[in-house]
Amino acid sequence: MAEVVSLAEAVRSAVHDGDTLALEGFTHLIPVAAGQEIIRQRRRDLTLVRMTPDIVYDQLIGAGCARKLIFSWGGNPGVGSLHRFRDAVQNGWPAPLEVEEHSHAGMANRYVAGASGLPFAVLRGYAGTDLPGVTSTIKQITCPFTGEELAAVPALNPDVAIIHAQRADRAGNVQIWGLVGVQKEAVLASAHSIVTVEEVVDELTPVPGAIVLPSWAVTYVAEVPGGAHPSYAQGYSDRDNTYYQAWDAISRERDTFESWVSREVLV
Amino acid sequence: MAEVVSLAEAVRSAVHDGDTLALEGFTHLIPVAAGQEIIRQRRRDLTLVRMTPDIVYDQLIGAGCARKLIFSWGGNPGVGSLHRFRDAVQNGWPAPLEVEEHSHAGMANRYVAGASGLPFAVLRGYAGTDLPGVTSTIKQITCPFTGEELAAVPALNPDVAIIHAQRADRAGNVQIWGLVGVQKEAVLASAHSIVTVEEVVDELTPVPGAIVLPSWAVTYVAEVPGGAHPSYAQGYSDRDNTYYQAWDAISRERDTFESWVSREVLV
Amino acid sequence: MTETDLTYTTDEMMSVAAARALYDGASCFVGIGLPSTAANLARRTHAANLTLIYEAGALGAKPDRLPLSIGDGILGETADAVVSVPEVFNYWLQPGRIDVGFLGAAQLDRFANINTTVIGEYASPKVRLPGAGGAPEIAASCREVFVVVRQSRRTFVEQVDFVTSVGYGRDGTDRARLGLPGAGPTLVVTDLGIMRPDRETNELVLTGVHPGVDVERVREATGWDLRVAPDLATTPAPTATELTTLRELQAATGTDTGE
Amino acid sequence: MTETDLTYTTDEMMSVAAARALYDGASCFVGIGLPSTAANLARRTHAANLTLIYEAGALGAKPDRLPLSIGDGILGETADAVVSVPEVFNYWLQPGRIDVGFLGAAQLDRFANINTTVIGEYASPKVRLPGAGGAPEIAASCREVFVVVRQSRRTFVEQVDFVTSVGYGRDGTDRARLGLPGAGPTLVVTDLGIMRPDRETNELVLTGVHPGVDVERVREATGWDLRVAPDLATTPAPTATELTTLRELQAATGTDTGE
Repeated sequence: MAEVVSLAEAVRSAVHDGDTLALEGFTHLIPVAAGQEIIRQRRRDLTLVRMTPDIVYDQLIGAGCARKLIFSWGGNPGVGSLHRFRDAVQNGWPAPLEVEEHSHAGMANRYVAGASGLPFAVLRGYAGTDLPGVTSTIKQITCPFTGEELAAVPALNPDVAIIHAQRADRAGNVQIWGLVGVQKEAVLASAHSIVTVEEVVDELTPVPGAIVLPSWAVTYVAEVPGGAHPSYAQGYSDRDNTYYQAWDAISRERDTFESWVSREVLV
Repeated sequence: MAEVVSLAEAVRSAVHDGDTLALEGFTHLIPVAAGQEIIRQRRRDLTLVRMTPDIVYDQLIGAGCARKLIFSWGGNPGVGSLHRFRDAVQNGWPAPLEVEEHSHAGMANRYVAGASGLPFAVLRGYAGTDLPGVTSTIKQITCPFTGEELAAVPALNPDVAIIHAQRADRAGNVQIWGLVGVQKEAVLASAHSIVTVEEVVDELTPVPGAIVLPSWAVTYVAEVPGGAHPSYAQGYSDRDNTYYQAWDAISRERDTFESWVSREVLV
Repeated sequence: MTETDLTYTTDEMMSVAAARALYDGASCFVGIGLPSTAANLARRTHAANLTLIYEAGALGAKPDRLPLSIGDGILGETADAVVSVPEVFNYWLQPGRIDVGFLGAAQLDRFANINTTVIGEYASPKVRLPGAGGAPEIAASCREVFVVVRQSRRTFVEQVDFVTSVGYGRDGTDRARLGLPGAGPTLVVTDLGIMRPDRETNELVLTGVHPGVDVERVREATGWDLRVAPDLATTPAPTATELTTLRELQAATGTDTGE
Repeated sequence: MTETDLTYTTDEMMSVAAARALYDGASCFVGIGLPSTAANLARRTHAANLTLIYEAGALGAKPDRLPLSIGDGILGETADAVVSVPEVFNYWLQPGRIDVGFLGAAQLDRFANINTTVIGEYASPKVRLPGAGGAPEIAASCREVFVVVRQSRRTFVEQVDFVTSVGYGRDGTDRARLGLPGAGPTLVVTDLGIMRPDRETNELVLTGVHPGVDVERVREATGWDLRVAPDLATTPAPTATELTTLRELQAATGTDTGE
């Protein structure tokens, strides 16, 4: 059963140096506050997993928390590049960043395999691309019935999945609606999970399009209103597009980034 | 885009002798009326696919429509055995019935593979059971990353999937709620599909827990109120448990079954 | 308040004994029929926080009567979450998240293998049974498995005619060799008593008899030379609360259910 | 009613030309940025029954402004169906259900291969780009692919530095050999003109120029010796309706979007 705790306590208990973490969210419901709490608690040597690393991963990378990134698309959505990510890959600042890159289809299926307790997933993917040449976690597999060759990718099983959701009840059942992305799979694939929510309520009244993660599949729930900012939480907040644009300037140079971290996160 | 037609027309256009059909429904929303229309149109030599063949498959088998059954659990749920199914397997009446049997997990994954455009699916299943010895569509596969042995099953890709749903709009978008079973996968795995619905409405107002099959993924929609009877359609009708019990007596002997078919279906 | 009639049937004893085995806070993958009766009884007596999972897609179902089928509407309506059938098997059962798989059987053998496929030869069966359903993977993947089944020589056989779901395999040693994730059947509850696998050989051993049942009667209803535990227990008779709750559940249902 | 200013930018011409290529009734897997602009313009002009699919999980999105990101709330709110990201890729894209995949590119080569991974060497890139996203499987599985990208020598290269998504492969013959389900890129729309693959060799050939653009200008913006179709067309200028609709869409959005 999930424990309802503070975000700081959840991160302190669940996230350790050297862990593999998946902070998931597909534009919607990105667990930004949780990512910044990890920076605040100065976790190091993390392997960060995400289909669409965006500014919260740029922040984690720039702050020196990450050793490796497993991903399929890294950018500032609607704006451009992630400068801290680029600086780490191109110049090794503040630390070299190992990358393991896949396509979205591959990453989604790696989570599905992880959530399903399977060691690998099969997909039609990667054929003819240069990705298998640079990513060792892409192999071929032969259909035992038709002889067809397909791609195989290994399961993702992070130590901790971290997501943001609209609501949880006091028992720790989590309700998510709108674009739900790959969050359920990330939580089910991981050994532990932290779910930040807009609010903890007495009862989860049904909402069209909502899915529920039962309490016994979640480790920690933390109430963090606005915890997805600058992304949005459908029914609670709109996307702060200005922030995404402002991030481009903040993150472009190392010193503006560092003063931002000191000022906005490490306080 | 789905065409909204009569059930008779949908079956006439989509279902041919020798076809492989999946009439799916997991206790809830079983497309019984469509099955009886197939009996009425005297289709023959069908390969019938379903995880849980129940009385509508007993009726199709007893009426001589089926050549083969691909399934994982065949019974009269809450009552007992399917007498027509038993008579076909044990005595070849009214015709021999080939069976290809799997577990629920295997069948569900076969539909998933079919819906996903993959030739096979991988699961942890069947190990140590006698099923692989009698079912040739269960093979082993080795994980290319861990060397683990797992089960592989081939995709199911029926000619026609037939399901019952609560509602469709006039454009043919289909809305289903409550226990949704494996119906989406069955439709997406099949070349064509028929969806009978309780009602065709102007607009599909959102319902908690509902899924929508977009019109362009469906071939025919037919309005058949009560088309799931004696099973139920959440929000429209309750399960007729008495009918399931009555079926035991009707189906037990060949002559009572045959007079039932003449009287209730072939009219 | 009317006094509870403490006279009970052997089926009531069986359901009560099976219910007692479920512990509070457990997640339980429930087959319809006897397992469902026992699991719902447990949830209404000592195990209020039992999470009931039904293969039709209900996670955390809280029915106020016994479901009449595996996809009874009351399961989805009262569940914490409703998911598709593929999701139940792939995301919830397969990874080993479920504590207890609760199964019935048409035949059960000395090593707790389960047959629900055919009696007789597969190609020309004497009796064609419903088939596997969810059982093979429930038996493989749940942390442990409880079996509840009425005991007779016809059901309790030396070797099942067909291994639909693996207990410990034909010679009791298969489970480890196959690398099955769960521990397998740790408990068999019948209308006569209780059996558990021997720690060494995995052979089912009689560890308890229900009140008024003697060992000889159980052995007569068993198709192999049944071993009896040295510390054979006698099941405590159903309490008034257990009987009242079971009878209320069944009255609310209107009819008994069998798979 | 104010009169539409019929003066248009090269970007407007590009979006209009790309939109025209989409046919009514098609299903289109839409990348954010230029493809999304073109697809939404098409849906508001000649292709009202265009089904827009966004990888974040929106099937049949009907936004009344341009989405600012691939997971903009307006996509889910207006969609016929919202599904999980794994479902988009596995149930909808992979089986070849989608008519058109609409992609951008950082580099594009002679055989329409797309690079969005790195400029320079992979191990020590000059520029680290965002990566593959959904593109490799969109390029493989859609019935055909349209690419929309601004044309320059930096972007239109002889050989991409990295094949993120396959057009016709390094020598133009890979697609058939690999057994990819879709036909591949059948159309490239730029701010200067239109290219299509040669039927025999799959090399991109200039088949149209936008009004006021001459062939030499296109060749200067192309990093290989660009072939020109004998029946080179000139794209009709944007109509008043097209321009009005495009500008209204962009005004409603408040800001232009780039991936």
